Amino acid sequence: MSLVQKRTELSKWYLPAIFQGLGWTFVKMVKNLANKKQMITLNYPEQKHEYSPRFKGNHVLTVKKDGSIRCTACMLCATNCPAECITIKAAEHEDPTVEKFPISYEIDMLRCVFCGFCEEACPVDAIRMGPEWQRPAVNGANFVYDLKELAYRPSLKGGIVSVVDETDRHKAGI
Amino acid sequence: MAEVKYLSEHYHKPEYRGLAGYKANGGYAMLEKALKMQPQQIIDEVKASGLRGRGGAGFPTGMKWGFLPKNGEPRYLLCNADESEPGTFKDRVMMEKAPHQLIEGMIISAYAVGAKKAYIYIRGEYMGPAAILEEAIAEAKKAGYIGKNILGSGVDVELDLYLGAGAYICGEETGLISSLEGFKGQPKLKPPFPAVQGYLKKPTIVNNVETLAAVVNIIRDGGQGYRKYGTEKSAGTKLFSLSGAVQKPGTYEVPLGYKLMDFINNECGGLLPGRKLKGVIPGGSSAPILSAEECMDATLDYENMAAKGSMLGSGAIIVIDDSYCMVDVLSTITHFYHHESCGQCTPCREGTGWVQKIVHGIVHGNGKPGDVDLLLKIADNMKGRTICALSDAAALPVLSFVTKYREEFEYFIKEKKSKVKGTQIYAQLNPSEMGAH
Amino acid sequence: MFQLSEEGKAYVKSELARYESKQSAIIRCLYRAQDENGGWVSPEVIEHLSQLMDIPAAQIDEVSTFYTMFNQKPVGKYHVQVCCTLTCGMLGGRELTDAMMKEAGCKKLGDVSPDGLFTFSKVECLGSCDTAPMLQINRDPYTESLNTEKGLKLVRDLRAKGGK
Amino acid sequence: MPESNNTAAPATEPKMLKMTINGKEVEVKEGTSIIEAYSQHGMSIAHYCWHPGLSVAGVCRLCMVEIEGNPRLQIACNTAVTDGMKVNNESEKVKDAVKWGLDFHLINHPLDCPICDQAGECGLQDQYMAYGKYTPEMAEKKVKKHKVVDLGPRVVLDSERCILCSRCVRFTDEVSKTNELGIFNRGDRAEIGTFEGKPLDNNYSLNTVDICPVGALTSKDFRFRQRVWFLKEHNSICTGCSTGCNTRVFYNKEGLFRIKPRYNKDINGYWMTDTGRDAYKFVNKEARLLDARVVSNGRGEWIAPKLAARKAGEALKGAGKSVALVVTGQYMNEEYEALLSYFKNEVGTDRVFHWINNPETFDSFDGLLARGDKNPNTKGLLAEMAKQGFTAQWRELAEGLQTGAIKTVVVAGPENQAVFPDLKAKIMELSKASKLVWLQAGKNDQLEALTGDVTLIPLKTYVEKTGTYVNYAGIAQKVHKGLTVVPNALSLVEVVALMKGEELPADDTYNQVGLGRVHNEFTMVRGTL
Repeated sequence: MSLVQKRTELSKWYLPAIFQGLGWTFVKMVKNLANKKQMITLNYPEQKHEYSPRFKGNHVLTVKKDGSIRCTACMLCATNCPAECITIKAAEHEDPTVEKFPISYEIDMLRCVFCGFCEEACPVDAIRMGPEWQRPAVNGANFVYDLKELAYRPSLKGGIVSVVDETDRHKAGI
Repeated sequence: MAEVKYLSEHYHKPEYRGLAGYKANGGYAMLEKALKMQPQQIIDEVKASGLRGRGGAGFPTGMKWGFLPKNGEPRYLLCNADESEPGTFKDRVMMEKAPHQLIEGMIISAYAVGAKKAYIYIRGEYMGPAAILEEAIAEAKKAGYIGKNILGSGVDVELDLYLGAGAYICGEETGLISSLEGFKGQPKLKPPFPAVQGYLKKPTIVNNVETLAAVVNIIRDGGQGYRKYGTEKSAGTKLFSLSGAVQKPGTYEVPLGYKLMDFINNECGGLLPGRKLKGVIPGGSSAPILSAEECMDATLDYENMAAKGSMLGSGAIIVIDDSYCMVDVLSTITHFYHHESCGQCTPCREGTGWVQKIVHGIVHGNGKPGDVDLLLKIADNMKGRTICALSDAAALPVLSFVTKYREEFEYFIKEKKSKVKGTQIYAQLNPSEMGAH
Repeated sequence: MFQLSEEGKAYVKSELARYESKQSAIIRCLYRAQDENGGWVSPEVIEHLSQLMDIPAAQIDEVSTFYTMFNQKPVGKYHVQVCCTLTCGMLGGRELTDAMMKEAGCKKLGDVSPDGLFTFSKVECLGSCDTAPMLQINRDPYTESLNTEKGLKLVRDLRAKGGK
Repeated sequence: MPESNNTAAPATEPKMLKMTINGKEVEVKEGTSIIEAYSQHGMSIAHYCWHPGLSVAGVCRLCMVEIEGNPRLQIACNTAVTDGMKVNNESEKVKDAVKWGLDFHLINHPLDCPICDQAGECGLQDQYMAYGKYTPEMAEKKVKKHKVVDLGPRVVLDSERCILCSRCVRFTDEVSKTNELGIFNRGDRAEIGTFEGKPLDNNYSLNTVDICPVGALTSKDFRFRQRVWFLKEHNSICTGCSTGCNTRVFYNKEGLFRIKPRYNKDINGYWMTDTGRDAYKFVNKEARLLDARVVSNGRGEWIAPKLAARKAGEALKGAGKSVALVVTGQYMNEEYEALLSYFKNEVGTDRVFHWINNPETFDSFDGLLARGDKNPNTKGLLAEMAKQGFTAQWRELAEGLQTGAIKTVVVAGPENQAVFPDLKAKIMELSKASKLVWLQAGKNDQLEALTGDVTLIPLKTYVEKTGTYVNYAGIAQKVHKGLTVVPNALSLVEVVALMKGEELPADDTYNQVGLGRVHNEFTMVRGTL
């Protein structure tokens, strides 16, 4: 919201407004020096801002208990994605109880708007929006994350296990 | 009114099974008399007698024969000896004791409806009666009662025996016809009804063993003579198969209209000592159960049973006393229908499976509070939604058991054990684990 | 490869001509083939019948898997079928089966006992509820009015008779 | 017999019956069932086992309707219409019945939608949207059956998804008459299947995949390749053989994915052959000639097709009898008209030869749809050749090449190379000519390896151009341009115009295939810095 102030006589002289601003900054500087802990500046990268668990950062493809990819390549995330940045290629799995799995799963991070629609659309909790988001890369091509990157990158330490696991569901007979 | 030996007059004589013994006791005389009459005369006689189908539906036989179209198409007469309704064993007794009575009845009926070919469809498990019938047919053929130009009357009727292979569904008219044609015994769509287009798409009449046997006596005593037993609307006598918690279970022939309780206490020696009546299934497992109070004034005829909300059905009376747990009884019935559903129509194929799983769930102590109402809803939505009446037959016991013995079901769900002490619980069997078949 | 005996083939020929349509003979030919194949209908049996009767194999297989009296698994010499529906079930058909199975050494229904003599099946109503509980062995006439010890005695007699 | 003015309506004119469907007054022929009346008037009614091309089974029990004066709900597929019948399937009672009927279908149905190919066009999903319960009451164990059963070379079965509507069994009994499929066992253990030794392997097996309302039968060729809601549909004609079955071609930015039949009463009914369904493979980019190729004195280079056509035109102008034209029956009437009149008038040759691909099995017919003549427009070509008066026999071409009388050979080659067994031999034979101009849609390594004076010009396939095919029975069917797979391919009409030296109107490349953004181009470009 912008406050449009009437032009006063004093503001015409330009310098007083400058010094008013500098004064305000000077006051803040003295306060901070006096009380370092209150300072809101973070010394990045040693101190990082704590985001809420709901933070929507880089995607994570979850895995089953046995470590294999949980996604069944049902294309619902690719359908629901407004930026159309998910490309999946499905293939036949030799185990008849699994039947279908993604042979390639790519998200184009530069196109992704991090809206989380894919997370909502996924019926089996195969994709989630993780906490990390600061992942630099040298050129554009590296921003297209593939299956290995999304599910087994080092920071995931072997893959996040999905909450919806097929094997229990099959055993329960549902 | 008490037990009467009208059809089963000579059943106690062992020689009655052979051709000679049968003829000695007045056998095949009625055939000669019938062959001299006009076919329409015989049909009128049967109509006048008020004979109703003894297999289960109780449809007036005369009217059923009247549905046959008058075109010159060849037609068939089939005898439904499939008898797989739990609790029913009267046809087996008739076929073992008096095969020729059935043969004579069939030849007369075939002549009446103008059928050149007649088949007896007998269930696969009845190997004993089948052998007896096979032998009787051979004897009758040799004696000239079956085949071309019977007794010189110019009428020719071929009679043959067809063996089933174990399917309750083949007791249903069109299921029997499909099985006779060599396919799976799955009922056919109606319309067209069998009387118009049945076996091999030709007009077909399907009658129960007892109905056809009764035709012999109708010819002997005439339509009015047949009415000396039974009530005005349910004429004649009927063979009842008594089983369950009675002293002397067995097959008894009583006139229709006979009081149920007198029948149980007099002929069948009453309940086992120290037991109290809990309910009676009057007409085979598909008939809704009558609670103890309803049995007191029930009489064995089609109208009274219908008034009580049940059916006379195949006349299989199963007496249940207080030592039975109703949930366990229902679990065997639902298991039977789930095993016997032919799987053609979805409501019956899936509905019987669902109902069986719920009831077995209750019996094994993992029933859920909403199960009782769910059972009623499923059963209600299975009725009247399929090609044949098996879905209704599966739904009716569930509806009657759950409404009339609701507290036993709710007790079982809450307490996880039966209200009746000492009920043995058995492993849940789904049909594919029942054995070698 | 399963082959019917000569009389078997003659029987099938006569059955084919007996009824109006060829398919009607399937049930009796399956009975005959099952008896000659040691009590169960194997895919070879169906293949052989299909060639012999010139009926598509799928139709014969449909009929054999639809009806309960054609066994889909090998069975012992005595295929004991105990009725467990309604009245028989209430009057102890199920205890009888469990007791006889333990005696004959079959763990599960449909298994062949170690000595190859017995297979147990629970079947639906056999139409003899007045003499409950009762059973049928293979396709012979019924054995009726049993109780647990009569059942055990039956198993021992059969084992003695069949054991030789 | 004098013409008697019989008053009775002639036997062929069926009596029309009046009935009301959901309050709308309609008229139907006598003997139609209620469900046919519904489909004829475009009214929606839930059904699975009824199919207009098959017999009535009446087992899914969903097409319940309420008939006035009849207390019980009747199934619409088996109840015939009587005069003045009032039918309604929107009342509460019917909706509840269908809701429960659908629920009975779903209680043993597996939760396979994520991995099922039929998702998006599945009968259960559609009806669930309309009649679903949304509060499932089934908490018991579902019946477990066989998954991923190999029924035959082209069809995969999943028994758990099957709702036992018996459409496929009726299809193999009534249409393909091969009786491979049957329903085995009984009750809810029943399963569709084939007998061990006899797989589902006839030329119409993929029709069972079309008519299967659920994902029980899936096609191996299309398995997991694309989700159906990513595909667009285009009505076309199958060019696999001369029957000319009406088809629907499914495509999107990555190319064509599958072909399904489209109902046409007098040509193919509801069905289509399996070989016809492969008629999309030669249209996709990877099987196509993308650019023109000119080989002169040993050096071959890829140039723009328009330029190559103009150059070939100059070489042919007024060449007279030394030019021979070889034509296959794979093109459209309009193309033949342009091509043959150009060769007759401008080039002035009468050496036009009709290349028949399989002479021995040319007139075979399998009794249902598949014809031996594998070209969609043989009739059109023969008519055009007769009109232009070309009667050259094939041996004249061989002699001409021998004696050198024929210097240049122009070939309108096969669009669908799979049905030309003698293609290799013909290429060897025709490459003897001093100058060869080969017009073809599909890529062919042997052609590209030819030395000597060869010009290859890429052509459009049947989905990329508008024209008419004439099938074996002489029925002309118009095909419209649905998409562009190879942007700079030409149709024969365009080639002839270029050969005459005319300019082409700008071709609108709508539905362009192949430009699909597999990756974000922007990042790719920056990637090279």
